Amino acid sequence: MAEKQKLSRETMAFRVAKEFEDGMVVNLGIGIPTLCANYPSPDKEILYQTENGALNFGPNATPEEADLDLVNAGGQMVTPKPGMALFAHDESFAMIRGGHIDMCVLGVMQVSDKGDLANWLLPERGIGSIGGAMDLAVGAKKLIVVTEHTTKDGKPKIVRKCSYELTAQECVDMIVTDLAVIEVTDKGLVLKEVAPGWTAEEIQELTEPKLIVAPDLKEIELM
Amino acid sequence: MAEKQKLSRETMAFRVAKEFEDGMVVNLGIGIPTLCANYPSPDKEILYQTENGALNFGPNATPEEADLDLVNAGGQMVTPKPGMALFAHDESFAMIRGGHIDMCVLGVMQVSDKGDLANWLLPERGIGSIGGAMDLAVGAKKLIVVTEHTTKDGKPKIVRKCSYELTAQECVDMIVTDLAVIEVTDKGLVLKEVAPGWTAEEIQELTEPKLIVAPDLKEIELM
Amino acid sequence: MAINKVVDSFDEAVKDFFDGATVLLGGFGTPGGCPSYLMEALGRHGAKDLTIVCNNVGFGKELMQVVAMFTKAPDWWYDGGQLADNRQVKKAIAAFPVLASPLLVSPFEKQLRASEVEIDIVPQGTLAERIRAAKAGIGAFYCPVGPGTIVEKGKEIKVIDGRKHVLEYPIKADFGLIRAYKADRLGNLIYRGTSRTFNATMAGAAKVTIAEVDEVVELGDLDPESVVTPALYVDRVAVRPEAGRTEIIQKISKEEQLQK
Amino acid sequence: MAINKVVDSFDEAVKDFFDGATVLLGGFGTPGGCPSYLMEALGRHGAKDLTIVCNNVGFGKELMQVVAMFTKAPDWWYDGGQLADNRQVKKAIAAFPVLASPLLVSPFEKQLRASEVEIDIVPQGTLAERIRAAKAGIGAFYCPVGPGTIVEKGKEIKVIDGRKHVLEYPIKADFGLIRAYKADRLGNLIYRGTSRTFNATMAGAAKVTIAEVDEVVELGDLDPESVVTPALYVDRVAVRPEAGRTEIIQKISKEEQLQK
Repeated sequence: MAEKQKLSRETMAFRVAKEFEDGMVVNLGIGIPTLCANYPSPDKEILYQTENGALNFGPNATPEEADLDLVNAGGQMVTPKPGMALFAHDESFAMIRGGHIDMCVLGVMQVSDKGDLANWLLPERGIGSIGGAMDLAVGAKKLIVVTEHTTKDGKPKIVRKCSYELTAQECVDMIVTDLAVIEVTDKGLVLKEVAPGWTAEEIQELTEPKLIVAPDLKEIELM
Repeated sequence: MAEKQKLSRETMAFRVAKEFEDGMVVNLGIGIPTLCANYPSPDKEILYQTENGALNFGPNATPEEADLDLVNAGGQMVTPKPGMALFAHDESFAMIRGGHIDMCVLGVMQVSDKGDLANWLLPERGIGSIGGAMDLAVGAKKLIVVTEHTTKDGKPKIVRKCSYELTAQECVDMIVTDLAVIEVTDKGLVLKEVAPGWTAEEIQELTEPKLIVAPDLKEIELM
Repeated sequence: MAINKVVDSFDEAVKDFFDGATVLLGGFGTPGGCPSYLMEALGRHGAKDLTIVCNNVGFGKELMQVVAMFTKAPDWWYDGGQLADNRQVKKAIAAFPVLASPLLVSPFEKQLRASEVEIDIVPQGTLAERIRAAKAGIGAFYCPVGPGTIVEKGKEIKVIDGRKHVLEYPIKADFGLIRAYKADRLGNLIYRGTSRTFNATMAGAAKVTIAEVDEVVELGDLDPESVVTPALYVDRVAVRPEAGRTEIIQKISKEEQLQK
Repeated sequence: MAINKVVDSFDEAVKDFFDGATVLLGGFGTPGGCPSYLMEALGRHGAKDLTIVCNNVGFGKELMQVVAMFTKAPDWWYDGGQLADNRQVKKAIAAFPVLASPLLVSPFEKQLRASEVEIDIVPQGTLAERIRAAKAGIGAFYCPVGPGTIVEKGKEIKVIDGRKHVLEYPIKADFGLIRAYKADRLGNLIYRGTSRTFNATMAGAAKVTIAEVDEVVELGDLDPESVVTPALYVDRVAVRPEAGRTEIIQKISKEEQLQK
């Protein structure tokens, strides 16, 4: 059996980006989600939306291109792109809440087998920032969360019931971790893919709720 | 005593326009109200708003200036003006409902001593068009209604209780007719001005609710 | 694959309409501001029992002859009244279903008097806000317009800050037919003058938004600061033939007016 | 008399502030997009016990030294955090009151931990919509964001189309301080890039809206089709000194970044 591999942050982003379909409007959260924009498939045209008010902006700016008035939701300077549109915050969240975002990718602290998401309250600080996460979790047509499979202490982040403050209930459609790709279905969590060298049993041990192993379980393609 | 005079439609519009103060945002309804824009005082800058989506447009277009894509709420072609802004219908009524219109002038079928307004249902047809009248009546900071004092049959249009379908309750601030200028106050209707040659008693006879005669009652200035 | 929302014809743009659909119809009241060609194609399509959502239910072909005398619109250029002409309308949700002059009786009003169609009359601003609510994912809103009038009938009332409000719900539609000036292949739109009106408000409010434009420009030709309707609100774009373009009509209109 | 909303100084623009006022603060999270000069003037004014309504409560002077290293903002150019620095804030209504990195503790967070200030944390879209509701005269609205979370606490819940919604009320403010790019004397505004954000949303939502701009242009220089904030939403306009203009800052920023 092959050596066990964990996906890097970049590889997780690469795997998530495979879910983007041609013509989709995609919103990327801060952190690993932002990296997804680095792996565009050349045969797909994706329109990225950022909640601070731009649709169809380009990649991050080089120092030469830098414009303080063109930033993404993470505060990074981005570039203009032909066919871009700019708008105010109320319009941006009309888009988000109104179901006009095809896919959203968010980071996560905990996710439950019902698709409940907790990603905003920082427990070590007793406080946090909701930001646009709640609106995106509720409004996006499809929500993918991306995260390390366990905490730094090895505790499951995929749980039966979130102990942290919720972002939204029953909102997650797919979980991509450094070890697995899991679909949230009405019947429960379906393990679809595992990282190279890992077995379904090993993933189950690191996951609190019972996983349903997909009949066509396969290894995550790393490129 | 001078000969009795009734104000023409133009003179009523002229009288109403005197209420416009420098810098005001004003919305004019269809009919006599539209004529108010013909009597701008040269020392006042008025910003006209039309609910179909323009602020600070200019006078009606000549055939040379005509543009099918620049019309007022009455469907008349108007002209652009430096400092004009265009917007969609939801934004236009955000302005109206949100109290950003300083003054609105509407036509009326009936108005009560409480300031209730009825101006939309056409009784002879059993149906009518609400249009933007309800929103304007509720939203404008000050509402002036302008009308002939009585119906063609000589019946009062200023009544104790509107028998026609209401546009809005307690919304009218001032009534300008071909015979009088009346203020709607918490205590009732205050007769402020009469047309040349008319007495307060004669106006009362043509008005259903009791009028309070202003101590400084005067004749309407016709120019 | 490059995204391309531009379809080949108006008929293709409306091909998936179905009987009983709810349709937002853009425009305010003048034919210049409404999606005339899309409505004409919807006439050819023949979908019946439509619920139309619009400011003004339209003049229809007969009255347009009268209106054309004033507006100098081309005489083939009809407004939303053609759907009533074709007897495709079951119900209208509108602010201005009846024309002001008793001499102007639209086909919709005739059918209304004969109880052949239904009307849900809505204040214009509430109509715009209910359409926006559908676009913006708002469940319902308390509106200060309507208390004490016919509009409050059957609605929940709540007193907020001492003022009565009525609870209004979003208008959810299957299709939106709108008129814009220019588009790019992604569906970004700009409008022209007061033709923005209900067109821009309706963009994105229905399951499928179809825009009728004068011209499709190259990607990048629309200034990102001036795009009124961002691409994600638009599903299909259909282009008017040259004779229907604003510049051409303006020119004819002006020449005819000057001849008078 | 010609309307002229342009005031002579930032101090004059904020002169009628009072203790306990509720203030909308424009911007998103980067200093470029917020009304820095107006906030500085508010600091000089000294009004206390303010309730600030904003996306991000700001870095404050100390952290801005760190941030400036990345953004190359001028080091005198502070964000909304300066109001917490000055201890003028009693409460914040915000979506992002705490910075993501535990290494970045803002003056507001420090005061929050010491229970010296209050926080009402609101989802970003709900914050934007509650501000718009104040502008648009909406009494309240049912929002699908928040059910099952801390946000629903103490709020009315209604199930609409099988989905839980929470009732949200407009945020009514005394003043709005916003940042725009260009204005005319009537108060029409345009923005630049993503600096539109909460600035354009807040315009017209408070009793008094004060805009900080780079430039006042001649009437007619702003394209009516591209005006983002129509004049009637704006009460006062104050103009940045040359050193604070976007073009100048961009130039310095770019030169410094290229030197690295």
